[in-house]
Amino acid sequence: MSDATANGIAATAAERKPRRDIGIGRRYAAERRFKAYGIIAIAIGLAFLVMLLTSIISKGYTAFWQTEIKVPITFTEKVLGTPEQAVKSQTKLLMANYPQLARDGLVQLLGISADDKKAVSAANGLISSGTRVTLRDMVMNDLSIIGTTEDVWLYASSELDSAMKGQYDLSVPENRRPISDLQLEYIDKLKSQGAIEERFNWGLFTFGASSRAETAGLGVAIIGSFYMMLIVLALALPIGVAASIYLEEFAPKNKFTDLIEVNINNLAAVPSIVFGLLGLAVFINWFGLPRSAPLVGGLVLTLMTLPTIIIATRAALRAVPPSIRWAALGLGASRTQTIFHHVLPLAAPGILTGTIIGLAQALGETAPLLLIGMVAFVADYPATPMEPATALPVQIYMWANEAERAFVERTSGAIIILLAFLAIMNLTAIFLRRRFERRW
Amino acid sequence: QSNQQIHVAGSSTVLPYAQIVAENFGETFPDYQTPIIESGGSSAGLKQFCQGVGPDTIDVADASRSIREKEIKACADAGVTEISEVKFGYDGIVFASSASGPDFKLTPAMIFTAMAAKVPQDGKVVDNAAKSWNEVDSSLPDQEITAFIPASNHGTREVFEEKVLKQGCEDSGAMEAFTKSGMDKDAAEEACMSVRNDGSISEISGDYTETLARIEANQKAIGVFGLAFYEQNQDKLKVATINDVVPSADTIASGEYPVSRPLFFYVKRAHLGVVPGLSEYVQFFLSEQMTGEGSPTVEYGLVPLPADERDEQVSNFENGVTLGSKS
Amino acid sequence: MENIQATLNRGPAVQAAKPIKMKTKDVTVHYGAKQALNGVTLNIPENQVTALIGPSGCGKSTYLRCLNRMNDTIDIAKVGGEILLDGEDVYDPDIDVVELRARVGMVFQKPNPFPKSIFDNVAYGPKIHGLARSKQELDEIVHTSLRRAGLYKEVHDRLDEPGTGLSGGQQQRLCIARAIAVSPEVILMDEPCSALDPIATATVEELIDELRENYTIVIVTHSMQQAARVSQLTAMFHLGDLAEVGPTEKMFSNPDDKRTQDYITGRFG
Amino acid sequence: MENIQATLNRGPAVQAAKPIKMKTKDVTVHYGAKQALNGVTLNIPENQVTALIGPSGCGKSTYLRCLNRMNDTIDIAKVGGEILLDGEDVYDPDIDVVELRARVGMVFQKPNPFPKSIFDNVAYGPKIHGLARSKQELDEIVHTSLRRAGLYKEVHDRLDEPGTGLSGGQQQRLCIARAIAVSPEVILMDEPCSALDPIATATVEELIDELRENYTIVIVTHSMQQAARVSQLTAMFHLGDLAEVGPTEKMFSNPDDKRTQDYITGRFG
Amino acid sequence: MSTFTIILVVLAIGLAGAFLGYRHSRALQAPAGVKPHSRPVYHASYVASWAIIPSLLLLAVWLIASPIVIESQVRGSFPEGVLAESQLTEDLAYGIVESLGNGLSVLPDDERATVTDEMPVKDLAALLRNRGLPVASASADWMVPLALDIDTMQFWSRLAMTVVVIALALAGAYWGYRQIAPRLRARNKVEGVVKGALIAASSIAIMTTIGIVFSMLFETIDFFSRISPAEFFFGTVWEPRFSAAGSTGNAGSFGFIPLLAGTLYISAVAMLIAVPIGLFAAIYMAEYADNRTRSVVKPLLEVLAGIPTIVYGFFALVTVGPFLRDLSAQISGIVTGDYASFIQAQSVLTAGLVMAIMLIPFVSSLSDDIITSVPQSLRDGSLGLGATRSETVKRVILPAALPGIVSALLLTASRAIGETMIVVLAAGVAANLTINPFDAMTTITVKIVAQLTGDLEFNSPQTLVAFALGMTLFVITLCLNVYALYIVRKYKEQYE
Ligand SMILES: Nc1ncnc2c1ncn2[C@@H]1O[C@H](COP(=O)(O)OP(=O)(O)OP(=O)(O)O)[C@@H](O)[C@H]1O
Ligand SMILES: Nc1ncnc2c1ncn2[C@@H]1O[C@H](COP(=O)(O)OP(=O)(O)OP(=O)(O)O)[C@@H](O)[C@H]1O
Ligand SMILES: [Mg+2]
Ligand SMILES: [Mg+2]
Repeated sequence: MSDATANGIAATAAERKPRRDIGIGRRYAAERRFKAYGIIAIAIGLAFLVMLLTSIISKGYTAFWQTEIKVPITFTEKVLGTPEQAVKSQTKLLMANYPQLARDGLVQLLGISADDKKAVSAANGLISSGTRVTLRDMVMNDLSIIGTTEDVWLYASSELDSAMKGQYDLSVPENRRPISDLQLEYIDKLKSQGAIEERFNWGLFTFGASSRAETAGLGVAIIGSFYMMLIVLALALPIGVAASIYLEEFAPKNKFTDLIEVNINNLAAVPSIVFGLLGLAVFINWFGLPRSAPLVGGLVLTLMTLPTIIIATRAALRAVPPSIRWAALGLGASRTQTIFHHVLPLAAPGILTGTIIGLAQALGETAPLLLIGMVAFVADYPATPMEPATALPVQIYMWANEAERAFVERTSGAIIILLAFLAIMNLTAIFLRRRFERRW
Repeated sequence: QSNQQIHVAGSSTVLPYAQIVAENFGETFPDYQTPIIESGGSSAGLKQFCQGVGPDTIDVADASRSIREKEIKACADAGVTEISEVKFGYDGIVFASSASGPDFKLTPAMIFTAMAAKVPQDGKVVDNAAKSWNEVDSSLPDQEITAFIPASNHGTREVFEEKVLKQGCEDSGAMEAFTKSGMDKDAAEEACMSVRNDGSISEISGDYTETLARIEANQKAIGVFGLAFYEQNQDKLKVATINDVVPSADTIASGEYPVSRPLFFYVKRAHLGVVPGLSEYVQFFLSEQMTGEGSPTVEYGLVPLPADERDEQVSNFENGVTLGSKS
Repeated sequence: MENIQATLNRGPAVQAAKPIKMKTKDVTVHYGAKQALNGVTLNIPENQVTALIGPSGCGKSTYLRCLNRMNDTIDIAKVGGEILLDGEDVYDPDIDVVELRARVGMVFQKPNPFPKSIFDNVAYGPKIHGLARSKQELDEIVHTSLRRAGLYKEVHDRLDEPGTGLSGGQQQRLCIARAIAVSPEVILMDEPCSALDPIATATVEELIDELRENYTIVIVTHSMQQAARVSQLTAMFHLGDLAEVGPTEKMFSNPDDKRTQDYITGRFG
Repeated sequence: MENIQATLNRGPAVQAAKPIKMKTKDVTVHYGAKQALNGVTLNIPENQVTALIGPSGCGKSTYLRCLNRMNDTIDIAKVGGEILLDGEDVYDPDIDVVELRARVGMVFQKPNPFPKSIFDNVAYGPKIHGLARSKQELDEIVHTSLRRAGLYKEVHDRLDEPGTGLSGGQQQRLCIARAIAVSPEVILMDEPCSALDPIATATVEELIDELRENYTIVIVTHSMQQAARVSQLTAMFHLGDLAEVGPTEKMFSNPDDKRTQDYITGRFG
Repeated sequence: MSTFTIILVVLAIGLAGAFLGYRHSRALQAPAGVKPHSRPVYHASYVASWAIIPSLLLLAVWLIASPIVIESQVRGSFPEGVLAESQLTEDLAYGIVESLGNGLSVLPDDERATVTDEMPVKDLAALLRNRGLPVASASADWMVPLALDIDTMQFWSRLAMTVVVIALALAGAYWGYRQIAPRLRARNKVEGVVKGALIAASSIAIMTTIGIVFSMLFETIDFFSRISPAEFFFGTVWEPRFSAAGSTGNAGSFGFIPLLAGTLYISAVAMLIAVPIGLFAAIYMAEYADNRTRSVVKPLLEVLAGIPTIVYGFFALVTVGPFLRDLSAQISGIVTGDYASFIQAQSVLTAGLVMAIMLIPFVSSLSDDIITSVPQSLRDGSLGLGATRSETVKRVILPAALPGIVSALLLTASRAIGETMIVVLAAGVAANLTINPFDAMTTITVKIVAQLTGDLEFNSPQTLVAFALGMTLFVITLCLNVYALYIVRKYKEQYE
């Protein structure tokens, strides 16, 4: 820089042409501001995401644990009848007073007198009334158990569970909380005996709907959602792609295609509950398909997702350079061949994005299901998509409206599971997208 | 197959009870599948119920209000002529505020004076200007009036209007003042039941969970809840007395506590022999074991029918008393 | 003019009276309301290279695209007149356009390899037309085509790498290999060298010269030199009209039409 | 060689010892791990046209893009060495790239008018740099620029029509007008004529010749003729190296470097 | 054979036909005389289409028709007078008979053999119960023969269906096979089939629209026969009463204006917040961020679109609403000294803000794609003139990307208009007509849901209004979309 010639040149240049003031400082400030806006925008989005996720997870992670009590159960013939009787008629065995077995066991464990009504009922309040089914299944599976005594892990009642997880304000007077001081005392006692434990809550994934929080699970909802997603995927993806292909590649530009185009855009704006009305009127009342069935839910959600998939797919198809089409056509490939051999594979990543957004929307939707009977209490697993089932968002919605404290954490727990579903779907999509993109 | 399984639809207020009964029904009668209980509102439930008779239609409609004449007619038009109305208990409606706040001892008159859109003042009808509860009555705490009441699509709203606002309107003498100021009877009644619209009273169309969340967000507010919901959340809520009566299953059943509403379900008699287990289900619902004292539904918060009234419901059902034949 | 003359002298001698491969008569094309060709009548001789020259927008590409009905892909394009390939009307409704395009192949201005491997690029045409009965035969076709396009030596050890990874000139030769792999009778080329550097251009030109033995070639070019070097027949377009057509030698030495003269004596390059 | 000689003789005489506008010393560019330029040292004289030639992929565009730091926009590009504009290091962190690019303008291979009106296309630069104080002044700048780019006559009655609606040659001239509207000191052109037909090319070449009076011009071209016609200094690149640089006349008549010789005596066009 | 098996068999026939067709076609190609029009694959697909499509269509028709035929047969042979004796309607009786009949097919053969016309229904019921099939108590002895009839008819129908469908598949395959000839334009025909399928797929959008209109039309008409359209469309008060019971018989007011205003206002506020945030995020990702950042941030933001809206609703209710209220109290405290909040906990602002969070990814992801696809040459052109990046974005990229961004925004606005749960929990359900963004307002969709799922009388105007609202919203968005299409077209024509 310091050599004379360079300076000389600079000098002559300066003489000849004065430096212009092009407002550099001001423009750079604008540039920095603009960039900062971008960062702020992303930060806002991510901050909200973090806030939402933390609040969901901090509220919901406890739902994956469930308190259980180890109770020595004596399967007395007094209550169950003899195995011989049971072989003859199962009625007695089915109708037997199983809760009594559990109560007796617990009373014995706690060492309280069976005559102390108050104490017994307090103790009884600690175990779930769902034990009937647990114990019955044990006996029905193995009649030889009758007459023996066995340690059984029983579900604690939801009140005990919530108390263990610190979800009750124990400072309020006894009569204003669902768990009494006596019961708290028992809990301590059980704790000291090591007979109470928080165990992983498999039931959350396997049980059907129940009015008792401790035996309420997402089993039916997961199956229902799974069926519906399968139907949506099997119908919406091919139909959406086919419709997009027709509109982008074949359709002449005329009033009819304009009509379809406007229609598709408009369907994207239709409130989802209106699709429920459509499902009720057309699929249930007209076609006579069964209520509460994932089949109908899947069809309704298919119609709801179609616009999203079509809009995304058309954009992806449009982005494939025309030169690829010409190349194939110029070789004597037919239009159909051109599309299926070259255009679709190139558009695949974009189509995937659209499909995932659509599926995510469908996976989280409740309103349309309300009218076709899928917002329902369904205890039994559906064998086919024609049988009643619910869906994940429905279970979330229903649990959110439950009064019991134990359902609050389960609501968040269910949301976590739903988000996990979403995450899996997204990851699959990202993975597939990568594969498609990486190949070339 | 839908005609193998009992299919119920209707009110979300009834849903928890129906759910408990259905679950126990499934456990007690292993022969039958657990009934499906849809929630979607009394309106949607009855609409489906009145869709017609046949395997594709629902068997029972839950409702938190009684069926209306026009609905019965619509039912009949679609061939649903024989309907059994079953009343199985009451839903207590309570006023509750945050557990950390002061106590409220309310009367319908106070509630009316605090919440009505227009109140009489010195013989004139003016916009309600009360800002704090102790302006309404000096026995009440000095706390801003903020309340969450059910929206007008809710069955509870009707009870609230009829048994609280209208009652309060009469008690406080406002009704008289309204008529004196030149309104006719209808207009006066209307005025009694219209709620102020200045932001201090908010309507809730969702469930009580929402009301609870709102009260937690605004500790000064008072909200309307079902008794069951309140009982499950006593550590967070403090209930208000009405006419010095503390709401509880007992006081409501005895009629001492004035604000409650009956809960119903409607049975399509035509399906009785057709859907396996339907009549067992109805009887099970009305059994001591399910809706009597100490039963799980009552534990949950249902105000049970007195035993004799329950027996009457059972016998009405068994004797085939239908909506038409009753009146 | 000297340099053109020099080029012409190096060009192959024009052989007289080749049979006619394609005949076009009064071809008109409208894009919507706009007429792009106003009746072009031209015969394309077999096994020769016909060059189309003319200023931008005069309709060269449009004419070229009529020959294998690529204009069908443009909704608003309407073609009139008669175009015969071996005496058959290519716009006859009975003619199958796919079959036609297999017989009349096309190479575009911008190299447009498929985003597939080099092998698949070339194998695509034979595959859809079922030209190979076995893997070997297919291999055979691909290798021959690549060899004829002068690309084989450069890519033989990476046939399964993506065709889009080649250099511009290689890509263009790949496109030519792809076109000849379906054994067309006619190859249309729309400014095949405009994106290439001189060395790549030279390779392609040599290739065209060789291909002439077996194929009928129609080429659009902006480069007078190129037309002079590779073609035997030159057609000059102007504003949608065929201004003049004649043996290349004559066109560049002694054009009849004033417009041709103006055009080729303008500065060129 | 005769024809190149012919062209050269028509070209303007090279004036000796022009001051140096830009100096580059040992310029290297890496794209990620790949080195695209291996140390290029070259002085660009003021008010002359410098042509960069060389086979495809040799780094001409890369070098050109170093001169106004357009390489900054490519994440993986790393530039080393020294580049001076009027003695100032353009890669000095204190140097402002916006100002630099306002002083060193660029025209690209493919005409890239903005999707705006013709007027707005040209007015864009002056507007962002605040060169006009009033509407009149802006009008003045736009009209002058269009006039200097030889486009005014063709478009003066439709300045508010979209620039994308012009023909290729017009679009390229519009881009040149757009570049000169900000009164740069240097104009870089990357194959400005490769998409144009001969007549449009001729117009642009004439324009370059005129612009030389006021601007320093660096042009990349594939056409030997074009280099010969318009430039006074020619630099030959090869595989990332500067193979040879010298007065155009000498380069085409008597190149020192074997590679240059091979390149320009190859078939060209 | 079960329907599924039949379908499998038909597919197998199609496949076999395809295989034979392929071989035949290849054999045709051998003699080099005439070049076959289509490749063997197309001949194969041609044969397969002939084998599969007609037979599956027939199968579908049969499956729909046969229960109807059987039902009318059986109903026709109900014994005289039996229905009068029981409480049953014909429908219900048939339902029982049908489930008995279906039950019969579940019985194992030996038990099935014991069932005769004379068997009392009691015994049959016992048999079925053992198989886990509860039987209606209203079943009567006369139903047993009919149930047997049904069972037999179903058996024969199924047998006939199996035979006919498979025969048709074979015939189709044969016909298709026979057609194979060098000059057969198999490819064109197969592609015709494909194209037909494509057209059918795209007409589903239209059928959905028809279905939506159809499912709301009658109730809408019913509503307008009770409430005058003028009152609905121009009314400024929305206050339907719970019901007319006991009181004045007044159904309340059904003014549409406050709902429309609320819908537009809340959506507008949401868009006003979401669009800048989303666009800036998109611009940053597309123009400034490196690839790694982008590939992480983009999917993360997309998660926001997947969170169930009820979560957003509670977020608004529990966190955002109270925060804004308290904030406003602080502000007014500082400014006026009176700590009264001017923002209500439920407000247009709260709803707009929270909805905007949900909408961010719609704007950001879609716009990011669109901005990225703006050709690099435009960017270079602008930068080469000495524009800063932000100037380039503002003046060149965004205008060039505008049509795409507009359609992304349309989709976003659609989402905003259709959203329910967030509005319910964040802005409340009070249908106020106000311009104060700090007040509560509500939207059309909220009211549709509320009126449909409440405890109202189902054939009263209070419920029917939901249909009218749905229909009106549908028409409004349709008009907006037509207008948007027109605008986008115009813009495109100008600059392409
Ligand atoms: N798809 C199209 N739609 C409308 N007009 C078109 C279309 N394609 C070409 N044209 C018009 O038809 C005329 C002839 O165009 P064509 O592309 O055939 O010219 P060309 O001679 O190939 O020019 P170039 O040398 O620039 O490629 C031009 O005026 C052009 O604007
Ligand atoms: N963005 C980039 N990323 C990676 N490599 C690049 C990039 N741009 C150019 N290169 C590589 O750098 C080398 C020089 O490229 P450059 O574009 O400068 O060549 P060129 O001489 O302009 O060629 P052409 O005549 O084809 O334009 C080439 O090998 C090219 O592949
Ligand atoms: Mg062209
Ligand atoms: Mg280059």
